[in-house]
Amino acid sequence: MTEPNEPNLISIQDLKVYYRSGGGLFSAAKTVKAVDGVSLEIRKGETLGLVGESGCGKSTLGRAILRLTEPTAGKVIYNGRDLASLSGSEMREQRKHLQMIFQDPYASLNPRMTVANIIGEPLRTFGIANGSTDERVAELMETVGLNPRFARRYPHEFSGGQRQRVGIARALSVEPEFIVADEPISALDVSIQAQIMNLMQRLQAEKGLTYLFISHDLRAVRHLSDRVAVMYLGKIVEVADGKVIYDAPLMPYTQALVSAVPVPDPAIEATRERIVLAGDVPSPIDPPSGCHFHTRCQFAIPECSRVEPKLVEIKPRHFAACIRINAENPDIKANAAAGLGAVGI
Amino acid sequence: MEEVEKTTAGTSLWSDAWKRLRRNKLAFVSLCFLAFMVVAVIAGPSIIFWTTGFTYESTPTDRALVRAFPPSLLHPMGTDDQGRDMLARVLQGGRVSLMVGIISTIVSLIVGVSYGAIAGYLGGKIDNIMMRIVDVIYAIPYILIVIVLLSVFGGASTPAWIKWLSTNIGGAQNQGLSQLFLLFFALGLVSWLTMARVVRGQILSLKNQDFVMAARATGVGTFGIIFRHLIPNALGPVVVYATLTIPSVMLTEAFLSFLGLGVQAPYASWGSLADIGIKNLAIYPWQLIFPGVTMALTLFALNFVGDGLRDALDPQTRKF
Amino acid sequence: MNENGHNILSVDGLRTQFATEDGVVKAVDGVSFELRKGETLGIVGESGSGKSVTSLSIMRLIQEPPGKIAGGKITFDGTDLLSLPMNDVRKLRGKRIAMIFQDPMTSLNPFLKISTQLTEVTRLHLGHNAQQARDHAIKMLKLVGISDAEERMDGYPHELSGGMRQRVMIAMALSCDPELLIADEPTTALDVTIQAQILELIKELKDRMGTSVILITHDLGVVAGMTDRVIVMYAGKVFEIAPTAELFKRPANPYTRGLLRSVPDPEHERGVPLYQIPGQPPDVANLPPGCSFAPRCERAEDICRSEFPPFVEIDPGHHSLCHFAQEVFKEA
Amino acid sequence: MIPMALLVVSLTWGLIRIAPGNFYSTERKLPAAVEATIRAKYGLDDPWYKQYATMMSNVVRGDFGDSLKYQGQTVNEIIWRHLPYSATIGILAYLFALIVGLGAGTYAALKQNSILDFGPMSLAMFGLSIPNFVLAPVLVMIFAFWLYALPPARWGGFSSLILPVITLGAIYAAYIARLTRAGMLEVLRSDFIRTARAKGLNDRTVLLRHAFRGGILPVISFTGPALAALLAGTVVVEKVYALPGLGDIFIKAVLNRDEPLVLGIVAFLSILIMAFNLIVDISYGFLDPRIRYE
Amino acid sequence: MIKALLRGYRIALTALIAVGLLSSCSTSADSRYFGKTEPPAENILRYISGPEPEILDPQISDGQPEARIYMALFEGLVEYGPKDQQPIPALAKRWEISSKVDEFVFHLRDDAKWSDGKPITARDFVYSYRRGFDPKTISRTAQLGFFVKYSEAFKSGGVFVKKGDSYLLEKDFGATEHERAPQLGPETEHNKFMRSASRLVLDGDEKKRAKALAADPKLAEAVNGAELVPVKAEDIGVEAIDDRSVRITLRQSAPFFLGLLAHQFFRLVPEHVVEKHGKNWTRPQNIVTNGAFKVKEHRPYDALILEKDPNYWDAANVGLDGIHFYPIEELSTIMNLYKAGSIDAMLNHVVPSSWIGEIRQYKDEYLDFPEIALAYYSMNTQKAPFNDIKVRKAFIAGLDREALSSFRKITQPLYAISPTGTFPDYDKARDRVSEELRKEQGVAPEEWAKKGRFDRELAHKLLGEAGFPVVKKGDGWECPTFPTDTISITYNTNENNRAVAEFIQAQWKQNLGITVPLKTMEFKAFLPYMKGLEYSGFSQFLWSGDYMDPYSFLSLMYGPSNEGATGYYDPKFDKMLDEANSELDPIKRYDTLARAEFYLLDQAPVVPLTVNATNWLKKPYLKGMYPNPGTLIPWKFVYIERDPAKWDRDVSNIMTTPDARVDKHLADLVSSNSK
Repeated sequence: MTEPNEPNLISIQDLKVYYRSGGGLFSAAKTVKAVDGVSLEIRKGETLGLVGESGCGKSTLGRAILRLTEPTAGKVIYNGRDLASLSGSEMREQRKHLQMIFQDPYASLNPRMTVANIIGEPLRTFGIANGSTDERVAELMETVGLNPRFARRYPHEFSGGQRQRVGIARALSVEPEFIVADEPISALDVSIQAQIMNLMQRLQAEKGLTYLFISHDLRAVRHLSDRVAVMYLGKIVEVADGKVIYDAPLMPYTQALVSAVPVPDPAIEATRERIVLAGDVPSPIDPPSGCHFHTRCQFAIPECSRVEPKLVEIKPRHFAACIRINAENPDIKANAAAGLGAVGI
Repeated sequence: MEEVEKTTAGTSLWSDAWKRLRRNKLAFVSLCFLAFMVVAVIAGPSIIFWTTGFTYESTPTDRALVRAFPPSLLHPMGTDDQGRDMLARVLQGGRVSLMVGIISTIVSLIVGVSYGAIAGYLGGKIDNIMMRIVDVIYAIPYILIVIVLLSVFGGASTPAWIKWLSTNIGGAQNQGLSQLFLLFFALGLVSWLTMARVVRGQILSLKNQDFVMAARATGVGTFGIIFRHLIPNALGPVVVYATLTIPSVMLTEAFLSFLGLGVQAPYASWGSLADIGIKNLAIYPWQLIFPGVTMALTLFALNFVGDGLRDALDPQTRKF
Repeated sequence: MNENGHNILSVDGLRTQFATEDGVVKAVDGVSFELRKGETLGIVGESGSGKSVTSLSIMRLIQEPPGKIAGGKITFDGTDLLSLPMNDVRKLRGKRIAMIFQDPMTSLNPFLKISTQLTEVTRLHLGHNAQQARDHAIKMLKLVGISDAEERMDGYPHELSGGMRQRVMIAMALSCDPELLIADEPTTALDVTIQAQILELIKELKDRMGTSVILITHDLGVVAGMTDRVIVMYAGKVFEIAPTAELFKRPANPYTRGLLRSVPDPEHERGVPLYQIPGQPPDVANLPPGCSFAPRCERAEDICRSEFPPFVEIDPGHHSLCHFAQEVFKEA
Repeated sequence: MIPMALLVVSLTWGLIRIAPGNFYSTERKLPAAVEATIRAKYGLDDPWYKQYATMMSNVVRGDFGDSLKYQGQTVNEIIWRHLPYSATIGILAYLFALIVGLGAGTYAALKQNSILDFGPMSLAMFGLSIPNFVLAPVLVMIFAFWLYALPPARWGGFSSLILPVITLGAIYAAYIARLTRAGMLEVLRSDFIRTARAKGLNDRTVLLRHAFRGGILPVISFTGPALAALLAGTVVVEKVYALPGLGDIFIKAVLNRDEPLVLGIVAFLSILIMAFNLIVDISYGFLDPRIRYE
Repeated sequence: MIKALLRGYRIALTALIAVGLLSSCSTSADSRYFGKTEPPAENILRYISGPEPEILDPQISDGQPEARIYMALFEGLVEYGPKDQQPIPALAKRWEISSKVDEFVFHLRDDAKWSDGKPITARDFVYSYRRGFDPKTISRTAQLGFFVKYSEAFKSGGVFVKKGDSYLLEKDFGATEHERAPQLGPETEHNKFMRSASRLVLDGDEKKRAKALAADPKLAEAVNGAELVPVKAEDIGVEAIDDRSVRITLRQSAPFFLGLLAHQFFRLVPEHVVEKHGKNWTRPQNIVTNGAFKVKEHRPYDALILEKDPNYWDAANVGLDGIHFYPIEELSTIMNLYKAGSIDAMLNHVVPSSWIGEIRQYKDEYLDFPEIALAYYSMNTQKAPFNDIKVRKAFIAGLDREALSSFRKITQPLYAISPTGTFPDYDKARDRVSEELRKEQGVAPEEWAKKGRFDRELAHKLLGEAGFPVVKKGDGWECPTFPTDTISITYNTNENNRAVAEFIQAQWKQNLGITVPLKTMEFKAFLPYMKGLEYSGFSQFLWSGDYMDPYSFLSLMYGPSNEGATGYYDPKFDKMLDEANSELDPIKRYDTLARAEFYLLDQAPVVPLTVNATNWLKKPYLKGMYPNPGTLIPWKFVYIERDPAKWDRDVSNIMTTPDARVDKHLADLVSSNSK
């Protein structure tokens, strides 16, 4: 799936994040498999979109890559080194290159620090403010479209969009190579979302950044991402180019996801046919056996509950994890109509 | 230029809270009252001494005057059994009580905040062990701790630094006062437990917030996270709790005075004055009324300020 | 759809204010609209635009103090809600006007069984006895697509997923067969797949029961598929009212237009910046003179900054609050 | 729980040993042979670790031995004999505090920021600001000597319980009132209360059915330590009203260095405190289904 | 200027108020009685007895509150007289005393019974005394009885030294043998043994004995190879001559010993119950008593309920049907209960000092009599600067004790070592000796009268001589070189102690310019601190006499490890006391004691402060209850008078006011002895 001329910036290999949940007075703790064996390559300079419903583990994956959540197993290769096995101080050193933007611009800024302090903190931490920190902060604020005059203000004096800009400026301050953007726009108003997306795109072009863009908003993901990975209950179920995912998804889950997104056009809305999935996302504490999606899948066959599908390249640069499709028969609908069973085992 | 300064210099949540506190009439009046009390107990005894020659410990030379007199122009709060001016004693007692409250609270702040923050941030087994220790100390009767502290460190074996404190801060070379300092210390040591719990709870809820994650993501170390990010944000409830600790420490001191373990004569505290006062309630009511009411009003004010601070610092009330 | 049906609700010049530390905030400032019987009306706006306050004002659920309905008239089926004694308002609430809220996680009482929360409405308004209420509740749960209704009845909200809870909320709201359902961002907190389920459900139930619906949302996509007419709100005011298709096709307000254009659509070329409305959402406590959108408006002129714009009817049933409504309308 | 109680006992033992003076320090000197008898009887000549081991092995078996001061009375006997007094007063005081506190707190929350809020709350604040050793004699003066309505002290009959219960309960009532008010206000702000109102329920139903359980949760978590403290008896009240409760006995035991009695009561109390916390945790689960054990 | 004006104003105003108050005091008694005054419905006394009794075993505990309870439950050979606390017949209806007061024979009543009906015999006494002196019995009062021959040896686990057939004798090793008076009663083996020369007693503990022997080679040699015979219970000087007679032999003359026999230590315990139930014998269900009352119910910390014992030999004359003892310590609570009429009387020292001015007006209720109890400040004579007698005397001279007692309201100033006003005969002896001494030293009478009194100039002079000159400073004095930071007034935590300490602190500051820091310690920490002489400067010292004799106080400084907590020891003083006790003529004895006292006073080991007063209240309908010097009330004389006309009036005369009932009862009892 990697093109030879675009080297991998980060390679995630069989990453697992399990944690224990609950464990009250009279009950044993249960293991939640938030990320369950994810392998992904992120190429230099691209935006990799990561979509999925809440609780599917996409945020955990993003954090685990940056070791903000300790991975249970697996590797995250960056610059030839496995991030997951670095010591604390070594990892801190790597944070210069790997940064994060958070979802909630209200919660991710320390309310007791001025904007200048927030943006300047990484600079001071790494001692990389050549010249004055203040100047660099002012520069960064200009870059993200904030008036440097407000450097001495506190986060609560800014609106949501502005705060998200502060968050971006903070991430940029150490000039990272790679940024995990964890739902950076979902808490913002519609009119502001566009601003932030544009800003992110501009910065990527200017600074050659690589993004892992995590969102549940397929429209935004499609708009921003070169490639998109779809996650369901801790596993990647489909990876493809952004446009392909939206226009020609292979997985029944992705198809449903795409179809569920409302289109702001009454004419289309009135005519298009939606796939309405039945039921809820099952709990990651006790996920369904086999293909996790089989409980909600209209194409499920008995094998689906037994066989755990592998992510395979069905079409060029298009990977999917479903036992009912293969390279020869990529269309599940057609396969179902034709009565094909588990072709992908 | 001025205008720009105004708009660019941010208002921190603290100054915001201060604004809100000032708008809370009850809390503000209480704050003024407290300020007045502080000034009164600091300057009051000297003023009384300068005008009338009374001090908290001076008994009249005339034997006939060694007795309790009701309030009069000369003795606005009357006198105690030894003919000592109650006003001077109440002010001196206020000095002790407020000092007990404030110093013990500071001790409990220092110990409790660091302990709670460390336990909360480190979490897991260490947290568990640290909190169990708190539970255990909690279950040890503090009266026993106070007795041991007072008797082991009091007297001949008083540690040098306590003697130094009492000489240099208390302004008197006096063993009685060093016992007073021991009392601060003892009360502080027994009141840090709840503080540690409060702080730990705060830290636990804060440490999962995104800004802490963000700080970690930008490479800030553990120390920086605890002291730059966690503690400043936990400080709101801590300050509130601290204002509420002062009254509770003062009440504890009063209780110890009731048991005879409080401050040493001739020093008085509001608690010890009230304790004497209640014994004389039926015959010399002023001996209870003045220290009692002063103490109750001060505690009242402290509680109101604590409440006001809580409202002022609570982000919940920020929304309409 | 129901062009000729009579109005079930009319809101006229509604003004709702909140006293805050920074002064009086006019959260809703002169909002007027009508809702026809059987119609679905969308109210779209960003946070702070006053859409939720409008719905709470209709329900008379504004907390007083600090809130206050300062003026206007709300007529529901001929009765003036604002002058109605509270007791009579209560008789309407939940019976003839029902409401569902944004966050099904917090809107259901976590301490009470679902059965309790469902049955208390019908016992109160329909005079059901315990058994009747229970049967009715089970029926309602089945209606909203909860298959194992009997078991769920005796559970607690936290045992349900978000989508299920929102279904319970809907069942509760529709228990007494209300004439008006106000859905305040009913799907914002839900995942897309669940959102699709819930929207389908509302649509289906509305058609089946003939309820009039006010659907409040910030998602233009939701409005597009669900509503007959749309109100666009900004800074406590109605900026535009139009039939849904009309609004999407020919918005007559620069704000509406900006909103529509800033949503990334599938045809949009990757790498090309999206259209973006400049500036920040308005601070309702501190609105500029003239048009409140003027500071962010690309076609604002001096008049916009000084004079409050008129609310003009551009087309039948299509109103817009703009000095240049005609021009914008024509540009589309 | 038990290991923690043992730890508490150990530390207490250490403290008593550190504290100067012991039970045998008396005004009169004892003849050497009598002292030797005593030392032999209580193993005081053994090295400290041996004494500690003996003490611990006895404590583990739940046998604290005899009180030193009240010779011939076992510690267990003393505790069980005086617990009922403390428990009666404590439970009644807590009931009183609950009724008054919940009532006043709820009422104040409903009338938030009105005079009807400030009234009870100021009273509550006042309750928190008066040491109970001041409150007690004032109550006695009013009810026993001005009104001649109630006995001034001693155990006996319901009327003798009224003043101690009020004195003891006042501060808790004040505390509960404040907790209730805060909890109620918190709950009344929540979304589900809005839902309940939107259903057309009247204020009373909203309050009692929907808000109350959530609103009193802070009161419940306060109940554990409060009840334990109350059951242990409050020294001041027992002293002032001359009630034969555990608290006063405990203080006297400490002052007398009656080591077995101190250890016994401390062990008992620490277990009591922990047990109450456990009960509170469990009852929390009953009140709040969200944290009922999964 | 302003200051001076204000001061003038202040003095004038204070004087005015003082006058106003004083005049109002006399008229403010609006009611005759303090609180509700109505005899209880039942014929039962409700009495506050102080702390909860440690145990109901009279031989174990030493507290006064317990002593009062034992007086209701147990009886010994004699009982304290209700008014003067002098011994009156109890189980012994008659006794003989040897001429040297070293041997007693008591004749028991025939009708005395235990509460379970078992008759009381002489054997019971032998058993009780042996039990009390047994080292296994942890009695805190046994040393009071050490006058009984060999009792100390037995209690201390001593040994006789037997060489061949005979024992080593004390007189052979330097001790003077007490010359015994002619024998009383029939001769027995035991009696012969008692009257034989005192045997030498060595420590039972091997190490200590070795130490003593090492110090005395002659003794060591004598003991070498001898057999060591432990002193047994049978060896002590108590003997049942027959069922009805008990003989007690003392090691020396002890003129006050008869009074000591009323002490709780000498009260009877029931052998048949003690042996059966062991340590549980005092439980309400087991206990058997022989006093006028028996235990009905015991609710510790709440009430000890006694009822009249019909088996008691004098039951017909017992005035009450029962007694409720309430164990309460909180003074204001006791006062409240009294005021509410819930109790009828209370133990001594209850009225808080600040109340006294008010309470004094209740003349029919308030009892304020000299007590056999006093207060000193001990000085640590081992530590500087108080190892200097001049410093000690300076502090004594610098304290105005008149002012102290007027401040305390209920005490008399004390200028001696033993209380004044409590032993009238001894007071006379003291006056005589004082005059003799004056003449011996040739001092003018007016000069002599000032001795030991408040004398500021003298104090300054003495301090100056000791190297601590006192200089004038403003209105007052200053003694800059005095090391105040190393000394303190140490007292145990108690409201009254605190007030006294504060007052004395103020006095010394005023008179000497020395502020002595105060230091309060909680009792159990205070005791070892004081007794171990860890304190420096002053230590509060309160003492109640155990028997009605000045020796009870003077013996505080007797012996090298005495109870006085001053570090003072002077063999010369000890010798003077020994001399006095071998004196049989009471007048001469008192004179010798007084000389010893004056000698001690001149050594100034303590600052005598005050003689205490009884200070308690009783309802006027309670009769037959007297404030004797130890407030030790023989309960059988107490009765409730329901006729207000016969109630006690003006109790300051209570000792002299006749009470037909009590007087007759007493006369009947005493007459049995003279028969």
